[in-house]
Amino acid sequence: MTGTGSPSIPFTRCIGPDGAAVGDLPDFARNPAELVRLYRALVLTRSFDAKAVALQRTGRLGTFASSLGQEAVSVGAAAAMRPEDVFLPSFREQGGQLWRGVTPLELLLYWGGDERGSDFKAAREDFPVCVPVGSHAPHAVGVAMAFKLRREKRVAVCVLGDGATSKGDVAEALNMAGVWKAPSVFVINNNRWAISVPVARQTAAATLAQKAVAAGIPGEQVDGNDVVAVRAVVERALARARAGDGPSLIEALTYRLGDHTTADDASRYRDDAEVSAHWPEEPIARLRHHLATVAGWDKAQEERVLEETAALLERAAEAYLATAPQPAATVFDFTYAALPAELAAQRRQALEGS
Amino acid sequence: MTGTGSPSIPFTRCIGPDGAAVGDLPDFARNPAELVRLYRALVLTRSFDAKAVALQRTGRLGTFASSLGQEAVSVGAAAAMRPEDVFLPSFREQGGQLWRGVTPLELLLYWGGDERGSDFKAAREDFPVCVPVGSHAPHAVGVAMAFKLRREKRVAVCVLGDGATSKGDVAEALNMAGVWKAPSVFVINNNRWAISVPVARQTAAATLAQKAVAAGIPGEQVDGNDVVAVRAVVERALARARAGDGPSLIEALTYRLGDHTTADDASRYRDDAEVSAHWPEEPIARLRHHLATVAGWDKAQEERVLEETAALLERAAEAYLATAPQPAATVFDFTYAALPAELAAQRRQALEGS
Amino acid sequence: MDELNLVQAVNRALARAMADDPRVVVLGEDVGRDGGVFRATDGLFARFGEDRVIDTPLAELAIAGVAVGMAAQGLRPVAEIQFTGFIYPTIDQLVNHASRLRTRTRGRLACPMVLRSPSGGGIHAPEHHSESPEAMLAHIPGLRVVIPSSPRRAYGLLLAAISDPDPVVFLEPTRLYRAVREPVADDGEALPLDRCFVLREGRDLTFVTWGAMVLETMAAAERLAGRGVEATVIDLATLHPLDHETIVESVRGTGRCVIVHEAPLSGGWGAEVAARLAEHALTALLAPVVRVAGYDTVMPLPRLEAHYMPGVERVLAAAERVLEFA
Amino acid sequence: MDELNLVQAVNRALARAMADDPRVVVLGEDVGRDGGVFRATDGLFARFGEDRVIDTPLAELAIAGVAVGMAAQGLRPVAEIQFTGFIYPTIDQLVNHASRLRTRTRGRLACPMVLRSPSGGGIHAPEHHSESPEAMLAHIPGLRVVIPSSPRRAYGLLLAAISDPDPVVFLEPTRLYRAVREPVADDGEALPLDRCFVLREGRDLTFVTWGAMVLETMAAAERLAGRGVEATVIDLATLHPLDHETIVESVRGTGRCVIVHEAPLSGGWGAEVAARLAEHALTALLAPVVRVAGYDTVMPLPRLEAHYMPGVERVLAAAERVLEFA
Ligand SMILES: Cc1ncc(C[n+]2csc(CCOP(=O)(O)OP(=O)(O)O)c2C)c(N)n1
Ligand SMILES: Cc1ncc(C[n+]2csc(CCOP(=O)(O)OP(=O)(O)O)c2C)c(N)n1
Ligand SMILES: [Mg+2]
Ligand SMILES: [Mg+2]
Repeated sequence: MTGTGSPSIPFTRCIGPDGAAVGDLPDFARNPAELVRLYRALVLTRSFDAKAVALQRTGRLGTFASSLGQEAVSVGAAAAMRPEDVFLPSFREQGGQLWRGVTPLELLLYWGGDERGSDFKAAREDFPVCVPVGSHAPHAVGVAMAFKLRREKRVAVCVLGDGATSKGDVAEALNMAGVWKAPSVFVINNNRWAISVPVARQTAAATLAQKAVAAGIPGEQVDGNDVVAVRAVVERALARARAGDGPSLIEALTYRLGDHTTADDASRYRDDAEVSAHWPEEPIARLRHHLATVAGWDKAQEERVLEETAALLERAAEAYLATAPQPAATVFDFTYAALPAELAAQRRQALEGS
Repeated sequence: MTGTGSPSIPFTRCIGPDGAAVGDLPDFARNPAELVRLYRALVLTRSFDAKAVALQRTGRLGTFASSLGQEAVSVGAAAAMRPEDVFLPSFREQGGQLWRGVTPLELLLYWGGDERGSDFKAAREDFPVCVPVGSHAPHAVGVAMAFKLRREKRVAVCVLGDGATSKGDVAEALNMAGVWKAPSVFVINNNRWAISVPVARQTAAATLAQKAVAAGIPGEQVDGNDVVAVRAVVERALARARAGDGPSLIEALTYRLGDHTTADDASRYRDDAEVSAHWPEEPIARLRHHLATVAGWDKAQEERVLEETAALLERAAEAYLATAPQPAATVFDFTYAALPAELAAQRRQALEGS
Repeated sequence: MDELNLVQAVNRALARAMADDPRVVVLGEDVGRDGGVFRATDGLFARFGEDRVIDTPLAELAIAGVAVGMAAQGLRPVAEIQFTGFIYPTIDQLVNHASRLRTRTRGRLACPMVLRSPSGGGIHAPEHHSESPEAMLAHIPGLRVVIPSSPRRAYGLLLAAISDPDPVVFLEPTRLYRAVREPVADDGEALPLDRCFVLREGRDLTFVTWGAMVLETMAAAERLAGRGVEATVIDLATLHPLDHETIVESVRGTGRCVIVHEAPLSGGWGAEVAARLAEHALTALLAPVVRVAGYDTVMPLPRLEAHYMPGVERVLAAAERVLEFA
Repeated sequence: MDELNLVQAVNRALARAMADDPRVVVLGEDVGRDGGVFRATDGLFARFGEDRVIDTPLAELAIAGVAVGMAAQGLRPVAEIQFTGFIYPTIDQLVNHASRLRTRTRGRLACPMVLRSPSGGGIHAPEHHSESPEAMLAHIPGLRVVIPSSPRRAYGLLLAAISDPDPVVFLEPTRLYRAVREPVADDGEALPLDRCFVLREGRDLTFVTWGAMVLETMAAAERLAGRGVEATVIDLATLHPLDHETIVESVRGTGRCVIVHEAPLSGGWGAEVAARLAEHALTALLAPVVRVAGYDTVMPLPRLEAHYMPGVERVLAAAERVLEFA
C-alpha cells in the first residue's frame, strides 16, 4: 500500500508489509520489548474481536463492529498517548480502548447492552464509544480547550472513520480546533468503506488528510497497517499539541477486512477479490515478520501470546455471561444527578409494575 | 488588495483599484455597454441599500443587511449566470437578486416583514433569502442534482459569507457536490467579518478558497471588489459546471464597509482606521475610473444613472409603503398546499377573533 | 396477492412510485447497491439506476438539505435516514426550510419531499438505535409526520406521502419490519393522510396509539374482549396534522381513553391527544385519560429495554384503572 | 439595589457565576468583544479575558459539542446560541450526548453545561428570529429546559442552571429583554429549578404559562380581578422536569385552567400540562382545559406577527369560555 496523497501530503511508513524496516525506525521501535508490547495489543484486539463476533453469532452479544485488519490504527494511536490524555473513540476502536485500560469485560458489557460497560474503572476520563458518526469530534475540541484553559499539558485524541469525514460535525470541529490551537489530534481510520460506500463515493478528495487544509491545520497520511508508523506519527502530533502548536489530522490508511458489523453482509456490495488483495498488508503478520527478524520471535513465543490472550478473553467472556443485568431501577437513577420528583414518581410506578 | 492565498490558490483581478486594467480583459469587458450595465447594477445596489437603511432608520423597515462595498460580488456572480440557472443567495446578496429580476419592491416587502417579497415575479425558481447561515448550501446541491438528472444544462449558484464557511452544512454540501459532480458554483463573499468575528478568528485557513481542497474540487480567489473579475471567474466556473465537470468554490475578497446590519454597531469591535483603509478599493469608484478611461464616462452620464436609480427606488419605496399588509388569513393559507381540517378550524377561530 | 412484511411493503411502494413517476428519486446512506441496511431499497438500484437511487456520503444534514433543493425543483425525493437516532441533524432543514418553503414564498416554491427513517425500540439494537422522536417532528408546522403500523398501511401511506405536495417525515417502526406479514396488493393505491385508522370498534374504551405499539394495544384489546370489554383501537397513522374529529368522536362515545406510545411520556405526542380530550371531550370523560408511555429517561441499552418499553401488561393495567374508575 | 431589565439580569448572573467559579466559561458567536448581539455578555470579555469568554466560529453544532467536551472535563460552559432559530443544529448534541452522558457512563462522566438562547416573537425580528421551540427540547430526557419571565427570575434561575450538575437549556424571552425592569440584588442566590412560580393566587381560575406570555397572562388576570374574578397565575419556569404537583394542586382548587404559550398549539408544552390535568385532575375540572397558543402555522414575518401571537384579548376570551362553562 502506498499513500494516495498528492505530493504536499506527507506519507509515513516504518515497516513494510514484508516486515522489513523502511528507513530509520523511531527510538521506541528499536526496543524489542516495546515492539512485543505492541504486538500483544494487536493480537489481543483481534482475538477480542473474534470472541465478540462468536458471542454475537450465538445470540449472546448485540451487533458488534469488528476491527479486523485495522487493529494498528487505534493501538498505535493509544500507544502514543500518555495516561492523562483523553481518548475519544468511535465504535471500532476497541484496540485503543484496551490499550488504555478499558477491560474486555467492560467492552463486552457495553456491546451486550449494559451501560456499566462504559463505566471504565481505568481511563476514567476517556469518552465512551461514539455511535453517531463523527459527533464526538467537537467533544475532543471541548476537552482540549479544558486542558488549555487549565494550562495542563494534556491532549485529546479522537479517532473517526473515513465516512465520518463527510459529516459537518467533523469539519466544524477541525476548524474550531485550528483557530483555537486546541491541543488535539484527530486520527482517521480510513478503512476504505463506510458500510457499503467506498471512499471514492464518499468524497472527491484524493486524500482524507487534505481535509486538514480546510481547517488550516497540518494533515498527513500514515500506513495504518504499520503500528510503528501510526504510533510515531501520532507521537509527533501529540508533541506538537503539547507544545501549544495546535491540532493535527492524521489519515491512517488501512482496510476493513471484515463485514461492517455483525449485522452486515459485505458480499452484497464488494468483491472478495478486493478483500483478498488487502490481506497481505494486514498489521499483525507484518509486525510478526519484523519481530522474527529483529528479535527472533518464534513459534513458541507466538503460541504463548495466543494462549494467554485466549485465556484472558475466556475469563472475560465468562464474567460477562455471569453478570446479571442491572436492577430495573437503574433505568431511572442516572438520568439526572438527583432524581427529580417527576421521575421519582415514575420510578415508583415502574417498580410497582403499574 | 492582493490575494491572501498560498501559491496553489489562483487569484484573479481584471481591474485594479485605480481603474486600470490588469492584463487582458475578458471579452465582455471590452464592450463598454456591458460595462455600463454592470456599473448601473452596482449603483442600483448601493442606492437600494441606502434607501433600505433610511427606511429602517425611520422605523419603516425591519433589520436590514446592507452590502455596502460588496456589491461587485453578487452582481458579478449574477451577471455570469444565465436566466435559467438558479440563484441561492444569503441575506446580503440583493445586488445579485436585483440583477436576476427580483424587484426593489419585492426586496423591500421581504425586509419589511411581508412574505410576498419572496414571491418573485421574475426568477421564479430562484431561492428566497437564506437567513440561517450556510443552510442553503445543500439546497444548491439538490437543485444541481435535479438539473443533472433531467440532463438540463443549468447550474445552481450559491453565495455565502466567510462566516458560513465554518458551518458543517457548507462542508457537507461541498463534499457532496464534489463526489456527484453536481453542476454548481459556490461563491464566498469574504467581507472579512462575521458580525464581530474577523476571518482570522473564524478559521486558521490562510484562504477560504482552500475549503475546496477538503471536497476535492477546484478553489480559487478573486478580487471581490472587481466586478469584471468576479463575473469572469464565475463564468468560467459555470462553463465547467455546464460541461459536466462539477462544482467550484470561489472566494471573492471584499470588505464590509458598513455595520453588519442596522441592528449592529461595528464601532464596538473594529477600528475606523481599518474601514477607512478599505474604502480606496471599493468596487464602484474603481469601475467608474475604468469607464472614464475606456469609454469617456463623464459627470453627466454619472448623474443620469444616479437620477434614474433614485427615481426607480423612490417609486419602489412608495409602492412598498402603500402596500397594505396581507389579510390575516394568509397566516394559514400557505402552510400546506391544501388546508388540513385541523388548520381550517384554527383559521376559522382566528378570523372570528376567538 | 403477496404476503409481505412491513419493510417489503415499503420496498414495494418505493418501486411502484419510482415506476409510476419519473420525478421520484431515492437517496441516503447505503440505499444503492446494498439496498439499505434493512433492505427497504433492495433492488431499486439495479432497476432504476444510479441517477435515481443515490448513495450519499455520510451526512444527514445534507441528505435532508439536498432533498429540499431537489423538491424545490419539482423532483419527489425520498430520502432515508438510516436510524432515527441520526435524524437530529436534519431538524434544522426540516424546521427552517422544508416545512416553510411554501409559506415563505407564498407558494412559489414547495417542498414535496419524504424523509423515511426506521424508528423505535424493541429489537435489541445498539445505542442510539431505538428512540422514538416523533413528537419533536410533529410539532413542526408545515410538516406531516406519518407512522404506519402494518404492511398494508405502510404501502398505502408511503405512496400517499410521496405524492403529497408537502414534506412528510415517514417513520417506520423497526420492530414491525419483519414482525408481521399480510397480503399487500401492489395496486398503486394510496391511503389517505391526515386520517386515523380505526382498527377495531368497541363502546367501552378507546385506545389511541400508533406505530409498533399497535401490536401491544391490539393484544390488550383482544384480552379485554375475552372478558367482555369492547375497546376501540385508533391508530393515528398521521400524527400531524391530527385527525382530531375521529379521536374526540370515539371518546365522546366510550368516555374512557388510554393512550399508548413508546416515546418518553412528557411532551410525547400522547400529550397532544390527551390535551384535545381535556379541551373537547371533557364532559364525556367518565375516567381520567391515562397515558402508557416510555419513561422520562434515556432509552436504556438492550438489557433493560424491556423495562422501558410499554408492554401488554402495562396497557392492560391502565385499561383496568380507567374502566374501574367511577 | 439596581433596577435591571432581563438582559442585564442575565449579564449580571453570568458575571457573578464567572467571578464565583473559575470553571465557568462563556462561549458563542460574538459573545466576546461585541458583548453578544443583545449585550448579554457585555463586559465579560474585558473582565474575564479571552480564555473564559470565547468568540466561536459560526457553527452552532460545534458550539454545543465543544460545551459537551468542556463539561465532561468538569468545566461549567455557558454557551450562547444567538437566536433559537439557529438552535436546531445543536439538537443532535443535546439528545445524543449532553442529556445522556451521565446515564450512559453510569455517572462516570457528566455534562453540567448551559445552552442559552433568546427565544420567542414579538420584536418584529427578521425571518427565523421569532420562534419558540421549547417543546422540542423539553421532550429530551436528561435535559432541563428553563425559561425565566422576569429579571429577578432570570438572575436566580440562570445561577441555578449554571451550578446544576446536569445540562440545562435556558431560553430567554427576547420580548422581555428590555420590556420590564425590577430591582435585582446581585446576591449570588440561585432560585430553585424544577419548581413553578405562583405569581398570583386566586380561587376562580388557574392560568399556566411561561416566558414572555406571563405579561399578557398577568394583564388578563388583572383585568379579571377588576371584575371580581380571582385567577392564579403559574409560571412554569422549568418546563422539564415539570413541577406537576403545583399545577395539579392549583387546578384541583380552581377547577378551571387556561394554558397560554406562544409556540404552535399542537405538540406545544401546553399539551403536556393539559394532559396532566386530564390524567390527574379530571374530577376537579369544572370546565374544559383551554390552550391559548400560536397556531399550527409557520411563524409569520413581522407584518402579520400580531395575528399569530396570543394577545391579552385571546387570553381573556379563553378565560371567559372557561369561566362561563357550566
Ligand atoms: C450519524 C450517523 N449516521 C449513520 C450511522 C449508521 N452507520 C454506522 S457506521 C456507518 C458507517 C461509518 O463509516 P466510517 O466512518 O468509515 O467508519 P467505519 O464503520 O468504516 O469504521 C454508518 C452509516 C451512524 N452510526 N451515525
Ligand atoms: C446559523 C446561523 N447562526 C447565526 C446567525 C446570526 N448571524 C446572522 S449573520 C451572522 C454572521 C454571518 O457572517 P458571514 O457568513 O461572514 O456573512 P456576512 O454577514 O458577513 O455577510 C450571524 C452570526 C444566523 N443567521 N445563522
Ligand atoms: Mg470506514
Ligand atoms: Mg462576512
